[in-house]
Amino acid sequence: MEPVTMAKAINLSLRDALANDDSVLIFGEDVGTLGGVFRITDGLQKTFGPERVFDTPLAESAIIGICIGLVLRGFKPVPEIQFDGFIYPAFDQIVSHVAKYRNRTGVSMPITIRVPFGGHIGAVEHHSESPEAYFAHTAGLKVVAPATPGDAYALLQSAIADPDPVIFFEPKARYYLKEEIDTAREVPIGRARIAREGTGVTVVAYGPTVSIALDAAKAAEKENISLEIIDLRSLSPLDMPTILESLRKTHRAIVVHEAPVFGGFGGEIAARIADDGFDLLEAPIERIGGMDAPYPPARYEKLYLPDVDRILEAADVALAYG
Amino acid sequence: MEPVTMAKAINLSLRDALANDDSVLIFGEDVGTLGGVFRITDGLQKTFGPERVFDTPLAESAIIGICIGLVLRGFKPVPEIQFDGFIYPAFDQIVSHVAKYRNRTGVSMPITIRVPFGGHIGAVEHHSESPEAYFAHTAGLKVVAPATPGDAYALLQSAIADPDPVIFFEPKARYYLKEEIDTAREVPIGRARIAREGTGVTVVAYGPTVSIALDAAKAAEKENISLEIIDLRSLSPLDMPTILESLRKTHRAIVVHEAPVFGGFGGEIAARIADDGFDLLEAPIERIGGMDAPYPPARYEKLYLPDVDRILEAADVALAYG
Amino acid sequence: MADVVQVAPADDPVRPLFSPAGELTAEARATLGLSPDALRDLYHKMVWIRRTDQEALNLQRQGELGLWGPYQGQEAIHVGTVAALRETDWIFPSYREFGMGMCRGIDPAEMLKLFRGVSHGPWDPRTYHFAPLVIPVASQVPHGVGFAMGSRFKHSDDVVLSTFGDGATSKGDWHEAMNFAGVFQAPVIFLCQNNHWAISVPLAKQTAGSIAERAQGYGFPGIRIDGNDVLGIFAAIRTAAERARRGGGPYLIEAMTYRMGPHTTSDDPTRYRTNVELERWSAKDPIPRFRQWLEGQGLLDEAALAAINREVEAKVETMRNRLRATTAPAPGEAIFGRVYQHPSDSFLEEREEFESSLESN
Amino acid sequence: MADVVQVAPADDPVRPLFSPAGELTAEARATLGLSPDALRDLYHKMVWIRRTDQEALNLQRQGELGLWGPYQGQEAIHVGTVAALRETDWIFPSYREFGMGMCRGIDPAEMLKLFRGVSHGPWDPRTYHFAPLVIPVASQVPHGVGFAMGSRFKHSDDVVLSTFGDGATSKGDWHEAMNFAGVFQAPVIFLCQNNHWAISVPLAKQTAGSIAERAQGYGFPGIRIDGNDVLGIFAAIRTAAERARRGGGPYLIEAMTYRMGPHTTSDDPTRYRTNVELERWSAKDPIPRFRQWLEGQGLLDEAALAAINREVEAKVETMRNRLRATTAPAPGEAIFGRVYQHPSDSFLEEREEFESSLESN
Ligand SMILES: Cc1ncc(C[n+]2csc(CCOP(=O)(O)OP(=O)(O)O)c2C)c(N)n1
Ligand SMILES: Cc1ncc(C[n+]2csc(CCOP(=O)(O)OP(=O)(O)O)c2C)c(N)n1
Ligand SMILES: [Mg+2]
Ligand SMILES: [Mg+2]
Repeated sequence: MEPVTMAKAINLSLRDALANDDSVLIFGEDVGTLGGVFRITDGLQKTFGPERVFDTPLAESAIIGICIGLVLRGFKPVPEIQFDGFIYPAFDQIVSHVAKYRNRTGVSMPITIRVPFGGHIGAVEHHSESPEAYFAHTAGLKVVAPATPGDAYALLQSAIADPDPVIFFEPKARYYLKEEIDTAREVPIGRARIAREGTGVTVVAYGPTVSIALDAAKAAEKENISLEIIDLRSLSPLDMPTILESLRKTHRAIVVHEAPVFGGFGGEIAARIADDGFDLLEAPIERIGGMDAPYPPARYEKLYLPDVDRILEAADVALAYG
Repeated sequence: MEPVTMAKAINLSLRDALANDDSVLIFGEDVGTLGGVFRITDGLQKTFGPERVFDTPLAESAIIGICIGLVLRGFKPVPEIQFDGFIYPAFDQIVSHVAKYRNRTGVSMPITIRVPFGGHIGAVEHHSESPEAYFAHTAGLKVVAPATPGDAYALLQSAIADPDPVIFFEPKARYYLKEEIDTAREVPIGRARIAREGTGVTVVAYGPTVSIALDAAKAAEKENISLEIIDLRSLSPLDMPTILESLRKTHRAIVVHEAPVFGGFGGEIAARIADDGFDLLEAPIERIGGMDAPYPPARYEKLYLPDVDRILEAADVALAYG
Repeated sequence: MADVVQVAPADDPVRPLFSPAGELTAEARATLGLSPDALRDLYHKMVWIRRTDQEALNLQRQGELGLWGPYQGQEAIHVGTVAALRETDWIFPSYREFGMGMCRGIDPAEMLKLFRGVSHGPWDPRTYHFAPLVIPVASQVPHGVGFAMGSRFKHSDDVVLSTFGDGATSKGDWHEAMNFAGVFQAPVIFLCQNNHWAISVPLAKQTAGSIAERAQGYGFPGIRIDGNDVLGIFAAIRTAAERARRGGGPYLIEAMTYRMGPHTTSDDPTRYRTNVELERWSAKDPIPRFRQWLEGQGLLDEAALAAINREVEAKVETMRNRLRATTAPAPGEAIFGRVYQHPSDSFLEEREEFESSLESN
Repeated sequence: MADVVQVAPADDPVRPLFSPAGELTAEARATLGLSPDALRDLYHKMVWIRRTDQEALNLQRQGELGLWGPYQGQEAIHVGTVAALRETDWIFPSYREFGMGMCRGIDPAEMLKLFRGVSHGPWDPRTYHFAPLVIPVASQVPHGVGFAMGSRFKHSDDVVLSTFGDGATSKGDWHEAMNFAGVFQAPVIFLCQNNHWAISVPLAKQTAGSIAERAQGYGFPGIRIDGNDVLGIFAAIRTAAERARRGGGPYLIEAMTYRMGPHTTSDDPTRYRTNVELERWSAKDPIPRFRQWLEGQGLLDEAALAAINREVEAKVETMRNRLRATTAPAPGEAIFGRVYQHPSDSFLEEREEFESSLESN
């Protein structure tokens, strides 16, 4: 297969899901005629018709709320939230219902909520949020974030096939990453991958920060520093065995995400490493993330977000420790 | 002064705020005529009239949304959200506006959102949530939770006087805790307190888990185990100096909250201790919290929530470590 | 501008059945087509669910239930609604529709587990086409609309009954759901049980407008009717449901009634309302009203009444006994058992640890 | 039932000014009391904000702005609205009201900082009584209502103008805010700029009902009017504002207009709409329409037109130069400077670390 962008890989994954399972429905703001503001749903309405791929009124809470009823009626809804910053109006439906409905009734809730997330796209306010920690903390949900086109394809297949609700975070700044993908490869939810092997320091990343971590690893190599990059793929459940396995080699860890560090999901990762890996750790875990301030105007986003330099510095500190 | 309950202490604090500052407004569902479902606002409408203490329609997003306009018009809103589980519909207004409006405009946002939170009250679903991690992770907010009547009085005074937005979590299961209070004592936001001195293990708690931690300390004493109990009072900002100070004595820490552990605020605390206190720590930090499942039916809440036994076990493990 | 002016559909078969004041017309009442048995059954069910409500109050006082939310005064709505629907039509209730659930055949002793604090949802919604009681106000309204949209996609003629209180109409979710229903022409009947109070907040402080009239703004009709007349409810719901089945789209029914009891057993209504109001509404109590009507029609005599009361007492007795005998699931199952269909290893480990810690204590 | 039936207030001074189709009547137009200068100024402002819109589009293409959201076609609303209000009346805009901000006296070069990516809100709302542009759709509507409630509490006769698009009316926040306004009789004018599109979603898919008619459901009047007639907008807003000042409560104005450009510079409207529609609306373009009217009244001749164009070009030139010369705050200030009035020590430390890391690089 030709190399495809992540945007295209997600489009293909949706297309295959629609083709293989009549109960899959795709809807949201501008996903039909327009094919989505990022063209992720491009052409799907044309192929599958307006009863399976449709535009909704502008109302995120209802977009998620109707999913519950659609599931009870036998559908598998795959709604899109247009941007990360517009998932908040749907927070109650997600936390009070999507996450809890099975616990309440015994009825499984195969709902996959797609959310383009993260910064680095030069956008205005509310278009560059990283709200994953809110959902990872919400029992009843599964939360995933692919970093590559191939994983995006496969992970979305797993999410849609999963009988439980999944928040599917798409690193929108990586929509144009390209690679050849193998649509037969399976990526189960809950399994991290080693994006690059290394021996010096473990770098835990997900979504948009994976490629930054990989860039850092390349740069570090020149200084004879070896970084092992873990791409979590799944935040909840979290694949601790893979992280600890890496730690057994490196004894040092860095966690990188775009969200502000304070109270962010990096805290969970670091706390778990520091607990389960207490005897393995030879240096404090550095958490690298957005500043503890609201996402800034676009001009400043590069300074606000993690970058290669901050990872390299953290690696130096970790390696020099003790 | 006679000993007063926490409920009464909060009532007094609101009363004093209304009396001392004409710009303070109190509103929410059932806070006026009824005086609140927990009677926290009892009698306030009678004293201050229905333009300063008033009932609103049943709409949490608007209850928070109007605060922005009221602030621009010169008021200091102190809205009540009736129960923890009903703050989610207001999530967008809190995260997208209350937290970010000053950053956007330069106009300070003195808004204090009161939220009774936590379990142990034998209630039906959605009445026992501990959503503090969602807000602690939101830059632009301050998040506090008193554990005693005196602190509730004083911390609420600080919150209302603060020019920045504060989420004020009230441990509703402790509304009937009683003590003498000193209304002249000041409790600044951002300052933890040592609720009980000890030397063996540091237990970090806040809100409803402080008294459980204190009970555990009493029980531990009988076994010659000395627990130092830190009552955070303020989650964001977090008083790390006080925690580290304690750790210098104990070298061991336990974190206790009611929220599910996974992705909870305990992760931030543990990650920070494991980082700033890396060389002090002699045992892994145990996090004790609610199970990683939605809040269960009332019959099961005692088993779901932290209790004295789980704290004691964790202390044993920490002390036996290494 | 005329190019975009839209008006509520002219097709409104419900309105002709009612007087402008919302009373079922004598003519419509005479042509409902309900058999004497069916009419008596409506009465029987109203008595049954009221007695059950009273019993639940007692059980709460005795500590058998943690909480109870009485629906006294709203029985005509509960009973008339279920009777007017097909069994395969789904009902999406709020939290006060215990009586509706009973009419749908759910064992009240099982349902009470919710208020006993042993289950968040003690029945399978798919068995009874009765969604769980939902506590966050108005949040269930989009669920029903989603179901109804799905019915359309499946070309099914099942309709949805979505019910909520007057307070619920202030919520954003209510509005979003109403608007979706209009846009997607979803076969859903919205039933507002306007009982004049949302805990302590009276209708006049809840909204300055008319709830029924709001329907027009969403492109479908609405009507305000007497909610204490079981036959009026029956007629309105059945007619609106038939219209929806035919593809006529949504309908909003605002049924005016009164919450005769406290909001829940935690509430003290003497703090915010007067007895005068209660007395005024007692005069419109749906049960004696319907009894008198049945008696007037010669459909109910003393013997029949006594038989109904005996039967109801027996059912209530059974419920009480069954409730006391109901079992609660084991803690591990209750806390962890239904969260995920495909739980992760770490989740299962947490459950195991939890269960073994219980054993060791 | 009659005890609770509420109807929209009979007091509606706006409706008599308009034909049923939403056109300002000739009589009302003749009695607006605007001087020739004031009328010419309306025209001048419309030309100015349109030229500025075009220039911003250019600047975006040149890379000077990250994004631009054109308001071409909606100038009558922007200009007429501000002219009809007092300076102390607050405006709570959505994100497309750049022209309103200009009419309120905010330097467009400063305002453009938002679209240039150097500021989230480059003016102090208190200086211009003009709240920040707000991006989450409809989320600003409760803000305006809160302000208006506060005006009432302060016994001030300042009113609030809350504006939003057709898409915004689907959001829960819009509904909750409308309902609050009705209950608290807040002095607020709701102005829906119904430009027929919400990105790619046409009005008919946004709602099946009438937006203007929804007002009744909240207990106040609403009207749908021609949004491309600056004098109609002026008359409606001024009259509704006077009513609100007198304590008459909220009013909803649905102004029918058309978004002639793309949603933003990121959008490609050819994917979802036809040129035919655009051409139809071009015929109703508010600027030539008003020019013809002014010419017909003998209030505008070639010389005056040329003078206006010259003046506008000069202003646009100034804006362009000023924009290129505007400075951006230092990163530490931009990221951390306005988050808290009372930042914590740890927050200040983070800022310091950030700033010193910048210096060291
Ligand atoms: C979102 C939300 N906010 C607040 C509450 C607390 N609460 C429970 S019932 C109720 C009043 C509901 O009134 P109404 O909709 O009229 O229904 P009724 O109780 O009269 O049947 C309130 C405020 C809640 N359950 N959900
Ligand atoms: C809550 C929210 N959801 C989605 C978006 C993305 N979005 C921006 S504008 C827009 C359409 C708004 O349409 P309308 O209200 O008619 O205003 P217009 O753009 O026509 O002026 C959408 C969907 C947003 N900004 N906020
Ligand atoms: Mg009610
Ligand atoms: Mg629009």
